[in-house]
Amino acid sequence: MKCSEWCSKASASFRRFTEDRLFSRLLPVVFLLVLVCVFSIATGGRFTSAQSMKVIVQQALIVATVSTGACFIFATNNVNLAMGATTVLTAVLSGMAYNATNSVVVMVVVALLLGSVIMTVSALLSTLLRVRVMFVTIVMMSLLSAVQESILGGSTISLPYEMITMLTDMNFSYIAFGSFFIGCVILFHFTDVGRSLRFIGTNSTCAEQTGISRNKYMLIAFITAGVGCGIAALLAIVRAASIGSKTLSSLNMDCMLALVLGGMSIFGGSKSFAFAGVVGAVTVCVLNQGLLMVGVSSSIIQGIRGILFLILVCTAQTRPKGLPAPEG
Amino acid sequence: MFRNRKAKDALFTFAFPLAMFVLMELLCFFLKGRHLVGSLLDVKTLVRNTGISAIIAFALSFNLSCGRFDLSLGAQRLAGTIIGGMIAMELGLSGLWFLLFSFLCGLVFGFITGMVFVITRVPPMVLGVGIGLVWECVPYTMSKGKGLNLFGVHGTEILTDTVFTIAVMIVVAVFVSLIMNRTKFGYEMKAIQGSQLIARNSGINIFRHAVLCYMFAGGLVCVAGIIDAAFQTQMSSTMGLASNGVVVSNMFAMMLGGYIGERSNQATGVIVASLTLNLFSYGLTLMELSEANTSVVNQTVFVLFLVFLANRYYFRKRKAEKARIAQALEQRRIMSVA
Amino acid sequence: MTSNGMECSAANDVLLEVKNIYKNFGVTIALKDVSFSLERGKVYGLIGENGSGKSTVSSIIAGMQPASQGHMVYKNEEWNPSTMLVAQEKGIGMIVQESGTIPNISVAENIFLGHERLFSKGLFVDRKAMTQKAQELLDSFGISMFKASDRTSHLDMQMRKIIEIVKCLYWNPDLLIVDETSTALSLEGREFLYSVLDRLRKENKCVLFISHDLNEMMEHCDNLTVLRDGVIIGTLEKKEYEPNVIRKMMVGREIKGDYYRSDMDACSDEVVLKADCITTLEKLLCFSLELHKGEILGIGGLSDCGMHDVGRALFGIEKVLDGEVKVRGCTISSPQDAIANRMAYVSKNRDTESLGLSATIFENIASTGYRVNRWFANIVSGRKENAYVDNQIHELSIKCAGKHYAVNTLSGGNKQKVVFGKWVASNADILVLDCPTRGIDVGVKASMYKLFYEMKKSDKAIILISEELPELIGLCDRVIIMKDGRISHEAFRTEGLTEHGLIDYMI
Amino acid sequence: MKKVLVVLIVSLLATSMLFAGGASEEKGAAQFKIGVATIHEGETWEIQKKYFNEEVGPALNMQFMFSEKLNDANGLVDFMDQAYAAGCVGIINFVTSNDAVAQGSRKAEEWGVWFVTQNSALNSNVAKITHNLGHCGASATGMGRAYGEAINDLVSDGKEHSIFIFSGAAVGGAIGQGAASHYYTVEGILNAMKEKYNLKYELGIDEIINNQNPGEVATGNPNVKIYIYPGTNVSSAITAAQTQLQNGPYDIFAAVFSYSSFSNAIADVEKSTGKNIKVLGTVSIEKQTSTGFSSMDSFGDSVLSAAVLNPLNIQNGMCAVILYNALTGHAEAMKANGHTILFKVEPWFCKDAKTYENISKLDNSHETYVLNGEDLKALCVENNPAITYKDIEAKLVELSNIDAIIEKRLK
Repeated sequence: MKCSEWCSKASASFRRFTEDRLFSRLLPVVFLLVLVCVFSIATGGRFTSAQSMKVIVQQALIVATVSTGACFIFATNNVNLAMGATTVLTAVLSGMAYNATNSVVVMVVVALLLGSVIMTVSALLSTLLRVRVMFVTIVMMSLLSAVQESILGGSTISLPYEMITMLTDMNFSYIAFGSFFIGCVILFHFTDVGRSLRFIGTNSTCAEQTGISRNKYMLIAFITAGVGCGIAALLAIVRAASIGSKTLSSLNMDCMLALVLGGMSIFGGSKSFAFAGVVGAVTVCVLNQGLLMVGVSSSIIQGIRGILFLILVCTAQTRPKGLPAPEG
Repeated sequence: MFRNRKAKDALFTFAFPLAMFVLMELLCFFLKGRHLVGSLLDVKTLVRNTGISAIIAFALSFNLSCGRFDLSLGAQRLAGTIIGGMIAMELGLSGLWFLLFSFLCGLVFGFITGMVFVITRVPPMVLGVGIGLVWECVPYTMSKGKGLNLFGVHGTEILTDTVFTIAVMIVVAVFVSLIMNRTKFGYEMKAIQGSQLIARNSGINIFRHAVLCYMFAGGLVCVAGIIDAAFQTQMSSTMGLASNGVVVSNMFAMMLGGYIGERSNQATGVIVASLTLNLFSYGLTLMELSEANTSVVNQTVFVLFLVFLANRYYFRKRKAEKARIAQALEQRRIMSVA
Repeated sequence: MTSNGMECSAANDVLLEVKNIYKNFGVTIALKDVSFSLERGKVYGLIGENGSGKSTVSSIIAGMQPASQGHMVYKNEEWNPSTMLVAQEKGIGMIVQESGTIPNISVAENIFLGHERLFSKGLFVDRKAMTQKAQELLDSFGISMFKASDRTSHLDMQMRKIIEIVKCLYWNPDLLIVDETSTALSLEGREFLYSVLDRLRKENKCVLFISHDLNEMMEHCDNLTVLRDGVIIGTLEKKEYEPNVIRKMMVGREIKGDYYRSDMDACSDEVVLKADCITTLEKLLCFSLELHKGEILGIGGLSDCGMHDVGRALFGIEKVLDGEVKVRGCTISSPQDAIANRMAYVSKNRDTESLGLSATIFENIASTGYRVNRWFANIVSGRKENAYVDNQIHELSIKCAGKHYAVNTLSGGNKQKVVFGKWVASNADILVLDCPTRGIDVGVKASMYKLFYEMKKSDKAIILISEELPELIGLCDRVIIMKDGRISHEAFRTEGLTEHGLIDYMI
Repeated sequence: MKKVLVVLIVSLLATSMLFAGGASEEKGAAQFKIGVATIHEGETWEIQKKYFNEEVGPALNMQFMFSEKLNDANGLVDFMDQAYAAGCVGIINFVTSNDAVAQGSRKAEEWGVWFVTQNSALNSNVAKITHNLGHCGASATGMGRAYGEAINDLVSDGKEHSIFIFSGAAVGGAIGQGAASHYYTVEGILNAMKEKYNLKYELGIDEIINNQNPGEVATGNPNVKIYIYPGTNVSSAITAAQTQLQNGPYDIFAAVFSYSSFSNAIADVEKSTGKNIKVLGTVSIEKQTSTGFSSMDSFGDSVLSAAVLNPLNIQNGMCAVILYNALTGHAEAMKANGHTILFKVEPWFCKDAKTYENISKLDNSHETYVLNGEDLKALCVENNPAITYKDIEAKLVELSNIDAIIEKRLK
């Protein structure tokens, strides 16, 4: 009797603790650090070597970029499944733009524009034409990858090595990611845009009655995410110099994984924060790398990723009393 | 008057495949100089594809009509089909057992997914990602990456038989329409669609209901899965949630089926919708459109359909508003007279 | 003779006894030491103002929520229903205020919702039998407005309410609780309800009837219990009924000096908001209204009279089809327009529409000040924002552990203060308040009234939509009573303005 | 509920760890850790993995780290990063596109690991990169010849035959985009048909193969038709194949991969039209190929009429040898004047079930491996300082004679 009382008290205080904002933001970071420690011990320190760390950073870059953009959509309590498809299609078309003009500037402009245009279409479908966001993103996911395949056929877009080397030498990837990330953090945490988005995620009716137009801010969120997709497309080009029909096919899932592992609130709203994507992307890469180094086969790694994902979702989020609402 | 309405509904229902047939037939004839359905084999192919997509559409409808989109359904299809098939193969059983074991495995995977859902109550799309990753891993590990290979396995021919496919489709359709219309489960389903809260207050166990939905969905996708695998002689064990493509591509059939089914019933609607869409893509194949272009056309039509579906009451609402405005003007006139 | 007989048998026929029930919601005390007993063969009336605790006590009996203290005895056993279903099975049914039918299924399905097993035929549910049974049930009540096989979405509010009544009656309840059902019913529907009451009385069952309509209560109840602020004021037998006495019992709270305003100050003639013959899709038809600077305009009526729609239409939430809402010459067609013209709106549904419950106090209050608190371009100054919020927390003395705590940890009154805080901070000068004091304890209420008065003094205009007449009378410069989407009466602030002077225009 | 949850998750985790434990590779005293970036999966890949782990590893003192199935250059680069971080000193790459080879070589150069690719065509752009050790893959001419042989065998009855080709990733194969082996397979078929029937293609062969849309090839002979369906989506290819086989005159079906998936569709057509359709495919030594040769269609022929065998384990073994030589400081011996070399592995042609019966016994144990540990050691410069790339080429020519191999391994 006493024991159960104690248990319930403990679980209540645990609940209160997990509902605390600081906790939800710190947990993923702590989790990441623990992972790094565990792997470092398991591999006899090889995991924390400079080369290994560099590799992790390089690998996390693309996922981190897309998921940072996706934060804006997640914050409004929506999920976009078409982020990956948008990124790859953008990469294909901007690669083609470069091959046609031989101009890096054109490529960058095309990538940024295209990413945001595709996302704008998605946003307009859901706001002006009132199709549910869930359906919009599912159908966009299929449509965009079909378009991409239709453009590519079986071939790949290859870009000249000299251009890639040049961009790599000037640290294009880090600069692009860095500026986008800083921009996003500022936009998300220090401006009225981020505040409005989070408020829409908390209660969109209330937001509307407080004069925050859902349509307008959804558009902003999607466009920001679109810019993220554009930048990620450029990073993908710089990384492999070629885009094929199956390039980055699991990007979207990786992003959702990263966001949740990074501690993003799955219901969006006020507990959202912009660096969840980065923390999560690094966590995913650390997991992949670490498990591979420990000697786990690559197929098992996916399963472990899934299980950790579920555990983290359950511990970090408040469980609703009923089943999640249809829109979720 | 009643009979008239029924006839109208029937006309509405069958107008879809008929119109599509005529359209594709004309296109085929004038562009390629051939008929859409030229032989028994064409019929067979159409029936099989319709059957598979209708069954998947039924599976989708269990969760989607309650507003849940399960991203792990494709992974469940993979896991259930491969493991069920492996068990049957291991036991040296014949065709029907493959179907049964796949169905049972599908039920199990669906059940576990449903349990995890009601225990964690994470939004279905997010949950689907996590659990889908795990489910894909299971058949991959168990089959050592080989997937299910039915090439030359005796007794699986029956699964690819046309009559058998039709029979399975009818059994599934009857099962689904019975369960949706005649059982307590079906009544609860409609109630939950209307309002989760009122349903719960009326004593409906929405959690048990959700688990059942997941379970039936899992079982059905695996039935479709094994028929598909038997025809293609294999199902490879893919990773990275690529397994979901098959399921997502049948969402159109499910949504269109729901729309057509409003005038008859959902089971008929889904079958008719699957037939319509398969006639469409079969026609596109005959016109030698590449697979990517077919997909582009298909998805574009789907987007347009979704837009239509979201705004179908717009004009009715406009009409009501206009009537109200007229009423207001009348009122103004009266007041100004007074 | 009969009454004596009844009294004699009463001792044995006590169906339910409520003993010393208390109920608190946070700091709010909804019920305080409530005790009464219900006997078979009688229709009891429970009457009182909004928030007097009628619904709370009935919902406790019906198992919707537990009491904080006290106990109940039902059929000589301790009564502690865990859910409404348990209560229903044991013979206590309740027809709730909010709609409880599902639109996309048939009438029969709604009646037997959750009890489909009754018609099990093997694995299946026998739809025909269900429909037939439901039709029989409808026939037995003489309902011919709709059939059991009709789709519920095709029926209007009144018919849906009747479905709920039938649904409840199928279980043959020994005690039927009817909570403010009659307001949704027209004459025909009411007649049906009354026939049900009579029938149950004849069958030696018991009814607990809750309504605002004094006339119908007096006519149909054998016994009236008056509740006020969670306390039973008194119980009257039928022969003691006297409308004025009852009203006095209902209203007769002591009006302390500073509870309502006592002045008779007039307001300026300047019109700040004007609704010119506005029409909405549902309720309002050619509704006109003018609001003056420094005026508190009250709008009262029954809950479905359209007064809530007025608030929504004025603020641009509900689409105005014809006519227009103008604020200082600008047309308001969306909440954005309204806010740009320094309007504010407090919704009747505070938790779902006026607050982000999982967001913090800070985030809620700051939500109106993104523009004002800008530091540079779109970047919001943390310092300004902090001051913006702190100011309100201090001014309105919001009781909280800190501004970074989620709003859902607060009590009802403090939640409402947060809503006010965000609008006061935004410096709005036209406030549309829809039931702002709903579910708020007396102390907070008083401070809010004070706040309204201060706002008036500083030349702000307030539209106060309220279901509580004393509040309107006590605070407003002018009161509009609405009925069926139209203005049925308009009264200015005078000493002689009383509740029963207004109530007649509502019904 | 919370407890249930914890139990559930812990048990899930435990089972996964169990799997993980079972699947983790044993750690011997291996010296060289090699990353294998594969594009294969399923049974084919399991057989290759077994060869790597049981034969190549012990013989050459190597330990292997396998990737999951990779799709493109991006995947390769990701895997190489991981492999490098995990301590790999060499990479065997299966991803064939030019981009992948180029990116991989550069990555290898950057990290300082050795890099060898399995491909039928050489990417000469990166031929001079030090750590790129060149390519070893199915010989393009060999594929052409084997398919020519196969077609000649199938059409030897003197009648006129039409053919349906599922060309897979052939598009762009010659310029390092699709799969080179698919490209050369189709080329071989087209050339064989051209010779046999004196066809006059309206377009050049390269143009025909690189057409991304499915369609008939203009052959100049109305009785001999050729239909090419490109793409890697097997299920849509099945539908297309079925309609064309049904409605067209096609009686030979050739698939560059996954022929078995089409078997039911073809059987249906055979039953409905009474036409005997011959099936030709590229296969490897595995159970499925035995099934193909041993099961019968409705005409009493074997389902698989003839096959071209791509001896993947020869490629695997050779790649390992090349890496080993480089790792032991003899990279130059594997190159011609510092220029990478394309080592060509000749495919085997197998015309009937009887021939296959012998072949099927090969390549499943130390005794029957075509290229076993001793062979591999003999090709190492360390053991035999005179070895150069020419010896490897010579060995590959020796291995092209399937009869001799059967003679040697199966006695």
